[in-house]
Amino acid sequence: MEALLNILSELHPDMDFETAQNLIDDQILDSFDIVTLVAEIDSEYDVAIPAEELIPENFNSAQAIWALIEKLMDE
Amino acid sequence: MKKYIALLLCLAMALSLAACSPSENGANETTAALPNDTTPSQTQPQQETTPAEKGFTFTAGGVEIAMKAEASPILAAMGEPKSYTEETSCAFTGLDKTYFFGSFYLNTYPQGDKDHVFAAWFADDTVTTAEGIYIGSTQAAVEAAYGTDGYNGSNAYIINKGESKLTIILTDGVVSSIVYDAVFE
Amino acid sequence: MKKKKTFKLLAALCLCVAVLYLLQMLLMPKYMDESRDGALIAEYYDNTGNNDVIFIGDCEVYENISPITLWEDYGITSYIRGSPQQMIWQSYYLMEETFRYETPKVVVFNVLSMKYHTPASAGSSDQREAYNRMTLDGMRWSSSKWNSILASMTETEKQWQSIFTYLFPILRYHSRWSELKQDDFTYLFQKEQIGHNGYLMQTGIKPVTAPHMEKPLVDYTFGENSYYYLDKMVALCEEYGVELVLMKAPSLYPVWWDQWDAQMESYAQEHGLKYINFLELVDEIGIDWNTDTYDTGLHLNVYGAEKLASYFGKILSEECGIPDRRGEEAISTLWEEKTQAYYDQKQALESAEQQQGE
Amino acid sequence: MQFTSFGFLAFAAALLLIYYLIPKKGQWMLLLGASCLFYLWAGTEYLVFILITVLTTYAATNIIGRRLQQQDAYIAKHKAELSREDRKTYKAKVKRGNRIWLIGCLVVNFSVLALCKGLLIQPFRAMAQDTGLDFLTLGLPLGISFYMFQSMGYVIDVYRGTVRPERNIFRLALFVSYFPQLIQGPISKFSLLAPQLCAPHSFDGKEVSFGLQRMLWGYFKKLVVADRIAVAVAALKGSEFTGFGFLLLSVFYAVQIYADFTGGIDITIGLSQALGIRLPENFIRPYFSKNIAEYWRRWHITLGEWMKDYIFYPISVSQPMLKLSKSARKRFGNFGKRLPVYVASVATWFVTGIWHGLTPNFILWGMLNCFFIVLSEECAPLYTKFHGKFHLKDKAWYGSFEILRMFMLMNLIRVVDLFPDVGEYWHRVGSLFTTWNISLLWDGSMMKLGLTGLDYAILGSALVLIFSVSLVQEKKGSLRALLQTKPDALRWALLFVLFVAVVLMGSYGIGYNASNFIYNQF
Repeated sequence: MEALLNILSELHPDMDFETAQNLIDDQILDSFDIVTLVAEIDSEYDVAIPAEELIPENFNSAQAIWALIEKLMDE
Repeated sequence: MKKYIALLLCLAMALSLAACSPSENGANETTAALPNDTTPSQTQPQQETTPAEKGFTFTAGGVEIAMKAEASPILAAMGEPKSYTEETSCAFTGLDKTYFFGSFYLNTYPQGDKDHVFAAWFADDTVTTAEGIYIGSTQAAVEAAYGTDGYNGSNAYIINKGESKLTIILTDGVVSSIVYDAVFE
Repeated sequence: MKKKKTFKLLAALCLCVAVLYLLQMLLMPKYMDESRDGALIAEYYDNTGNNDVIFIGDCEVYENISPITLWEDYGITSYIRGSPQQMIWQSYYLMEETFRYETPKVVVFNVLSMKYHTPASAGSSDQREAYNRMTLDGMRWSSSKWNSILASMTETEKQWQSIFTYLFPILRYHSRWSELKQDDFTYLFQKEQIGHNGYLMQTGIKPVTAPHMEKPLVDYTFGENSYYYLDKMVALCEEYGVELVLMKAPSLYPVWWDQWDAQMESYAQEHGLKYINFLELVDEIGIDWNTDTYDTGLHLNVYGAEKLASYFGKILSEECGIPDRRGEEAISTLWEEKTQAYYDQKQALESAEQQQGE
Repeated sequence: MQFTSFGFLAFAAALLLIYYLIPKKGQWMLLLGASCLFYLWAGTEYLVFILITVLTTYAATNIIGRRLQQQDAYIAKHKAELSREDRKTYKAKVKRGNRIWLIGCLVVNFSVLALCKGLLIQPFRAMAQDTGLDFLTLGLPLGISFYMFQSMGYVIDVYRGTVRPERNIFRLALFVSYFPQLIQGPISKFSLLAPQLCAPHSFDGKEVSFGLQRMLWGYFKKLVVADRIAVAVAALKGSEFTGFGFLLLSVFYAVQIYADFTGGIDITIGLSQALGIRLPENFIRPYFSKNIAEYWRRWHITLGEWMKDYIFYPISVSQPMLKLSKSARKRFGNFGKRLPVYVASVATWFVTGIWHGLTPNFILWGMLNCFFIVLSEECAPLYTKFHGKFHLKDKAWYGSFEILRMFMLMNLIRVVDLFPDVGEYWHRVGSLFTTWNISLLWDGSMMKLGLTGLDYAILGSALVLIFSVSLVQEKKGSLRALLQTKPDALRWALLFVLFVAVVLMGSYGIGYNASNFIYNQF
């Protein structure tokens, strides 16, 4: 979780990702950010996020992203 | 008057739509063409444009007579017609004029401020088509000159070329009429 | 509460429809000043009943025969149901419609339109469509009108699904609002009578100067569709017990080819009909091509039309047994009014003509 | 059948009436019947293409669906004895099989699409004409680009396991062929559209009224604006219009395409709403965008979403791309990190380009869009610096400037649609810098484009109206909802005036030409 927050704040230094709940709906993360994020997560956690998981619900908050990572690690 | 109506309608339309006249002709032709970008399903292929083929002609009084050609040089060369009539034009605004020069008839239509050849037909055997057919030619001669494609199966050959249509009518196996028409889309 | 709302809704709808209807009336051409021929078809409905002879056809009837002369000379009551370049199917459906209003003794059909067997064969599509309007828009609604529209539509019209524009002419004339003239307001509700029992008067004179020239045709046989409607006319007249007379008006052009004449001759013989080609009777009628045409032989002027009516009336009363109704008081009064209006217009036109000449 | 034909209106009116009169169970069948009729109207020979898509989609999705079901059943049954690794290998095996079906289906369908599109261009066009396939060269089967993408999106969703396959082939056929969106989209997602299509719908006066209002607005845009300005767009394509004339063309084209496309979508969405079916929005006032990324989030949204979900993401997060990302990062630093995104962007815009047409100008169009997107992304730090220094963003006019800048840029990119000859396009673009013929605005040239002064006045007024409405929508949301709060009489009056405006000022029908009515011969 710590590492994830680091990655996120690297993308948008001025955002408080711990509380933000509408990252996609408020257009804070665009598709370019998502892809970068996926690459970072892949190298950090060794988890490949498949394209079908790239839906707003999975990326609206840091918690949601973390839940996705855990789910994929679990599989 | 027009202005008043426009003004009235303008007022009536609280939505500040000005009242104006739609263009009469052009607009309708293009309504079918939706932009490619939005609607690929409507994409129309580019039309190949072939250069206009030269139509059928014949020569009289030293001038070559072609359909849709300007009439004045022909009329100048032919001199005084034996007979002349005019009538209000049907498909065009203005006068249709018909001239009779003894050997053939010439029919013109107005376009812009000039008359153009609309049709011509032979009256006797002193004029021949550019391909050498005249009133009195045999069916075999017609086929030698124009082939058999235009044969209607009974009494005539109808051949299109460029912006012209040539009609050769036979009676008892011999050419009895030769008619040139201008072809419009 | 709910009732009130429904009422309001209905009232609003009625208001909208009324406004649209008014707009439609305003936008439709009035044919009072220009293209007056377009007004003729609609005038019939004020003159129904008691017409012993009905003429049906194109301008060769409504420009060439004067019903007033028929009345004056023979006491024949007649009406002309004609419109510009009226196609044979339009003539058929007008005949059908006329029989809903009255059953005449004789119907006279002018056969020139046999030469057009489809809407496309009658020339440029735009122009054809305009003529369709002049014939069809004036008709009252009935199955005849509907069928006539379906038979008349040109390819362009079909493509535009123009049937809807006949149902709601505002869709046809919607863009005319920028061209409205005083006439459109003057005649919004009430139009003037343009014709004299369907006859459109012309007093000008433009003599025939040279024989009309027309190019020969490949095939002189009338089209199947033309015969189809002619057959229907014959059958319809039989059904109603009406005598059908075929005529060819003495107009010099479009050329009435001998081959066409022969076909009509034999058709008439076959069906036991009277066919009169007035072109062959020009001398007997007394038509003088120097004075009796207003457009070098395409149509007769009023002087020619009176001569033709005078000649034709004799045939109608003697051979077809059309009665002289000058003794019937009600009819007499009515026709005297018509006669008065006829001469008033004739005089007005003549003096206008004279002024122009000076 | 065009939306602007009388026949379509009659068709839609009849459908609406029957739709709410018949038992609700039959509504979806009625829609299917109507869609078939609509398609048949366009030409019977094209029916075979949509049938291919329905059948292959049905087969592929149901086979994949069953295999996924079997997989789940197997795993559930053997849960105890399977290790995590076993489960993974088993799933991967099933997925490999599924992939074959997926790819098979995609290949068949996209081949059909490619064939249909390919036959429109030379030299294939000539070949088709020689081999008796010439009916295919007349135009594309109705809506093929739209229903094809919508269906393939659904197949991929089934493959991904995000939706369950539809077992009833007729319901699937309705999803593929639903006629209001057949002509120009939007491209709907199965999970959103299909359940609505088959659900029963009771008559809801407000929904129907809102739907009809939206249709009316669509007709206004299409008939009064798009079809009127079309003549001028065609005229401005003429070779004599360089320099400012070209700029004018790009603006006119922007007006035409906006009015035409959004008007058509309004009709589609409005009719659907009247039928109780909500379709996704395809446009959110795109010309108010301030940058190109925003523009593409607001223009032709459903296509953009499709491209993102099925092309952009899959490519950019694929294993090879992730590897590329890692290695590029080592070598090029931050730019390397973004490399996969750019590769995916190029691919996405290439596909978007050829989706519009298989001619070079559409590919160029896609690449130009891609170029500017990448450019703005790469320059982002520069902008931040710039704005940090000058604080232009605080100025009131700056927002408008950004919008105008975006509008003109997109116009110049978009107008390449009109030039199949790419060289001609560049020539015109070049002339912008060399030819300063702004005088054509007043030297009479404008009157030679087929529009009269009155036409320009109508267009101008209509655009002011559309602009004002957009502004209200941008600031206050739905205008229809806003109007709903006003007195009935006012609302009715406004709608009626709009209706009359469409009837009187629309460019439709044969057109009244008084000279035709002048009696001249018979």
